[in-house]
Amino acid sequence: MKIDRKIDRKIKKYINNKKFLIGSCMLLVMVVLSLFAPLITGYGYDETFVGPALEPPSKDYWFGTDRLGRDMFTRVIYGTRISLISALTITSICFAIGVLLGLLAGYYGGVIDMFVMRVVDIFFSLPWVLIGLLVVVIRGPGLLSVVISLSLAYFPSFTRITRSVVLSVREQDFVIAARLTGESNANIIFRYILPNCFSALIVQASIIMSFAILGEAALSYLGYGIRPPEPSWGVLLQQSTNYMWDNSYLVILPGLFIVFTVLSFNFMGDGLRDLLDPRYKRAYE
Amino acid sequence: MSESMNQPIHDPILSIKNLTVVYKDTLFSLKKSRFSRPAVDGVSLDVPHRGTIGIVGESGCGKSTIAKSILMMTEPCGGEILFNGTGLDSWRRNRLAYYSKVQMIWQDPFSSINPKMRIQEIISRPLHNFFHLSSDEIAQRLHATIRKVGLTEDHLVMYPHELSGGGRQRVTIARALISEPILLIADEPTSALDVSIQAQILNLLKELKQDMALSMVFISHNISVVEFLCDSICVMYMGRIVESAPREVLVKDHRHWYTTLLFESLPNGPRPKERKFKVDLGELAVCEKGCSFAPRCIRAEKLCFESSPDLVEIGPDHFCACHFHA
Amino acid sequence: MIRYIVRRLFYGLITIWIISVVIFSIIHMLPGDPIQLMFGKTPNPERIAIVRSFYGLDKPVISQYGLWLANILRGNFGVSIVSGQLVTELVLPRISSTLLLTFAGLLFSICIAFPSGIAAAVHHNTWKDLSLTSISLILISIPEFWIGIVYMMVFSVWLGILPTSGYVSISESLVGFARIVFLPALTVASVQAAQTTRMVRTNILEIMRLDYITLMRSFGVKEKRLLNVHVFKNVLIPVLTQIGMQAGALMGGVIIIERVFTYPGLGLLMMRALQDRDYPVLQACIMVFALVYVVFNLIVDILYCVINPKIRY
Amino acid sequence: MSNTILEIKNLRTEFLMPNKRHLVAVRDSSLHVDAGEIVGIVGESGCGKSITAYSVLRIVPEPGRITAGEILFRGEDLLGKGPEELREIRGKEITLICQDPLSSLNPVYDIFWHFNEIFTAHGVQKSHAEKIEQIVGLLGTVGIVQPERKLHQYPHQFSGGMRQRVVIAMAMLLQPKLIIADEPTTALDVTTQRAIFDLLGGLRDKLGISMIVISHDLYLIAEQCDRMYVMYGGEIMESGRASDVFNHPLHPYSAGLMDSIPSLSFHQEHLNGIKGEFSSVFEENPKGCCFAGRCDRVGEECLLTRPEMREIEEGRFVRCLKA
Repeated sequence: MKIDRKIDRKIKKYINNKKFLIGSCMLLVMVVLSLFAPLITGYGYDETFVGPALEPPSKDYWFGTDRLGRDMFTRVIYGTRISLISALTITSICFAIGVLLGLLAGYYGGVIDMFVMRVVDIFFSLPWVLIGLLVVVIRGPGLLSVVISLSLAYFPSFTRITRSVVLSVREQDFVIAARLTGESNANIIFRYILPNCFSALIVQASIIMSFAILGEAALSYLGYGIRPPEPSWGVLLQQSTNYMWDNSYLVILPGLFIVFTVLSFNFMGDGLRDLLDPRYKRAYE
Repeated sequence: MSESMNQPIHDPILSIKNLTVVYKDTLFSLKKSRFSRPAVDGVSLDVPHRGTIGIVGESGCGKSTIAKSILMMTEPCGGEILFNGTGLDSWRRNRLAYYSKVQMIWQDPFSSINPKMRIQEIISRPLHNFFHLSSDEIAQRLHATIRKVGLTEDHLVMYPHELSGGGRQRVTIARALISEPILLIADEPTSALDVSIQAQILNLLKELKQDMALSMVFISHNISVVEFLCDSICVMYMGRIVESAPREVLVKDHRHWYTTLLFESLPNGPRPKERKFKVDLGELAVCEKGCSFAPRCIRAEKLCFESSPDLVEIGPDHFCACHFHA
Repeated sequence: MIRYIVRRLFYGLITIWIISVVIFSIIHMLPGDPIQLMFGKTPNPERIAIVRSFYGLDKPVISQYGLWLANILRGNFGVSIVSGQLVTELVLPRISSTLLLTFAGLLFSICIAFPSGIAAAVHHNTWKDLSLTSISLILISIPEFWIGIVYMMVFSVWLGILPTSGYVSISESLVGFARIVFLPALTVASVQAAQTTRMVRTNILEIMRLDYITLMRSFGVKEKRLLNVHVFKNVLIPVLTQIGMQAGALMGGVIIIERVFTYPGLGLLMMRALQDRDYPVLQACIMVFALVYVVFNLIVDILYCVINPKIRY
Repeated sequence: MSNTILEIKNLRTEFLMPNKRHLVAVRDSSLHVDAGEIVGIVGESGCGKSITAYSVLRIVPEPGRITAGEILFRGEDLLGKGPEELREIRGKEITLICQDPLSSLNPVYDIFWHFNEIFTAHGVQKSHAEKIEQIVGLLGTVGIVQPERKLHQYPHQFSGGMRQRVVIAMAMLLQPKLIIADEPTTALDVTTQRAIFDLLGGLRDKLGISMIVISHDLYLIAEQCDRMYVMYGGEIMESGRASDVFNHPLHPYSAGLMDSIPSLSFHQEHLNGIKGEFSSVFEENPKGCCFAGRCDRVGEECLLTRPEMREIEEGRFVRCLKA
């Protein structure tokens, strides 16, 4: 009973936060669209000449059609799949690597810290496009290159955040107390320090999701990422730019779709920050 | 290991001999090292079995460093610490056994417990780590301990943020006592609490000390709290013990001028009192050679700036480090 | 203070050095021999060997690296494999155009971000704050290349007031250059300004709550002065740090934007070099980017020292 | 009374929380300060003593609001004043000394700048040399050695006690009529605390400045103040001459507070403190006495009627049905 009410209150707290609510609703729309893409549109994403080429938006073709008469709306919502899946993969990889390195650097300090932070600084200092470029130089364009390069580009932010939280948590008495209660280092890291990093990390994860979506789109746009015929958003926009003089809808509508998705994560991130970040909580205490 | 655990209790239970601790700068630290002054400088004290020693001093006098050294959290530069007749160097090889016998309570009940753990886990973790007990035994000891410190079963499933400061401090006390230690180190356990809660915690500690046959090192900046709880009191100034005596003696007949200053500084209610000291700190000067208190002392003479006084016995169990203690 | 800057400089040098090692090893790990590519389908082993030794590719890796590094330190990045020009000649003019674009963008963004961040913080929790934060939230959700395309469509295609591409150097015509650089810089600034606005706003709100502000308010200092003088300098400290940290992202944005506008900067050169597998040029571009990043952060560090007395003394 | 500097009547300060709940931090509190008097407010954390002080200066942090009452400063109601009028009173007539000296000075500016800001804020026309002379003199008075050398140093170069002295000097700069000291020594060592209070007492004797001193330390308040107020749960529970309240507390809370502190004059085996803990939930209109849950003299009527402030003898008030 009591616990039920507690969970209730927690859910209510999240629902009461407007930014979080808007963000998660927007995201829900995108997830539903991408999951049920085949049910929502009757066309295949690579089906050519389902209608006349370069047809402006209409009742049948919501976002119009491209040069080969493919339905843009279908392509865009199939693009959502690619985008969300790759962003999720990138974020998880970044999270795993970044957090682990951050924990090691922050907890053990000394030489390990020096070494990890130098490496992290270097990845941080290279513009992410440059990292993408280097990866493409080595192993050619493709989804895997996108994942590798964006993971390399974004894991440092997790490391930095984890490390800074660990450094402040490590100095708190409860970590010293844990040592006195006989906890092993692994236990201290995973039971005492990591749970206290989570709120900051979750906020960061939602931000990295949005960065990953943007990054994937940009790399694909440059031709370093996902290649046609896969309907990645970057690819769509790349193909559409040639028609921007006469068929601006081909550029604007898919672009708005990206903005919508990224915005959902940014809204969620902001909401989570208000809910979880102790610096914001303090304002009301 | 079992040898040392089953040893009869040695009296004094803890004995610190000539302890010196110097904090070194880390290799890449930004700050230039200003002080090479040791944080603790040749401190010796004994904690008798079932006795309570109070350490009083102002911030930076090294009292917390002593606690850290006893708990093996800093490496002393010199001197030794014997617990139950065995040196800490041998205990270092067997930390778990040591920590099951020596426990600590912290100043800030908000930072000394993990906010992401339930109270029952916080309190019972030491049992999991120190002993191989069945879950029934653990539950039994858990319930016995929380009753001792005045918590209820309802508290067990809560998270720390649902408790007030006093409640949290009870949790830390329970965590420290669940492994049934024989020595408890308390580092300012009440200074973050409100006065009415402080009284409750002090009463609790006093009762527990009796019931569980605890020896205790109690560290505080507040003399009246120390007086309430301790059998004998050490006064520290800049890393050294300047005066130590049994409680009554120290309160009635303190000889060191720093002790006098501490007593004079205490607010004492509306009763106007003739004061021996006009406290004016000026800048806290550091005296390199002589008595470290000399720059602030009204009795300081040339001798005080030139040679540092030793801690000498001036009465039964009454030690004082002052050239002019008479 | 000098200790601090020397330390940061040292870190920066280490960063550049490690990047050089990384670049060197990547290029040597590559599949496809650039020399062979040079000669096309009919390789002549003797000539390949001559060219190989000309580029020093026949020596052991370590000495190749030493040679390479020594050359770089002398400012000699070699010769472009594709065009045969000196790499320095190719790269140098591009540096200035990229830097001009970056700093124009940064300047734009700072000029927009500080006033709007301050306004949002001052009118905290009102419609002004809400609209400013919403706009910046939307702006940071927009892909840089897309907003570039949209600007291009609006200003060049629909309104027809600005050129879509082409380049006029600043020495030729200031106005012409400004017309060229305006849209790319605006694109850089849009995203950057949104981020900085948010940073400025949260930091002001945070500092406004601190004790020393409350104390000065209790001494009767005017609210306006509290904000513009008392808070402002303290806000600069975290904001500068964060701008410095974002330098990498900023330059990444610049590279893409150069592509969108076919603006002849380093980024465009780099991408072309990648297509042509023109490794000397690629190396040089990456090194320059790393150098720019380090110098940028050094400037931030020096500014930081000037503002923060804790480091100065 | 003609020589009353400050009179607070039935002050009520609320916090409008985002979930539409109102937390009443100060409720129905009245107090007054006479010229040249040091008045103490004592209470535990969360009792509303600091909010009372902030209410006087009208700098209650967001989302706090003063919802009822009057604050009369030399006969004029501060609550009716516009922001500009209020600003001129702050710093010139009434000044504040904060709790934590480590965070009460702006870290990026030097000491002189802090003083100069106060001059500028109140439009004081003085030459640079005159300003320096006055500040150096003041810093000397508050016990800073070699003040002219300290003038252009930054806060992080000072110790906590020194910073608190600087803040006191700032509070003294324009010779205010009233200084509000909000736990001025809580963060400091005992000996430093003594030095700061010697300083504050000396200033009162020399310049006749009235003071409100806020602290959780009953002994300190009783020693330093002429009159004192005991607060609990946002209400003033008891007031009177400091020695009277200290020696003969009427309210069970004051008595319990007194018993909570171990005495040095005789050794105690047990402290007869107060049971339970203060719950920080401020109800909007509570039924009964807010101390009833912890009181050992509690009766049925205490849970039903909210006690009003009663005058027991002249200048001696208590908010308890049983007293």
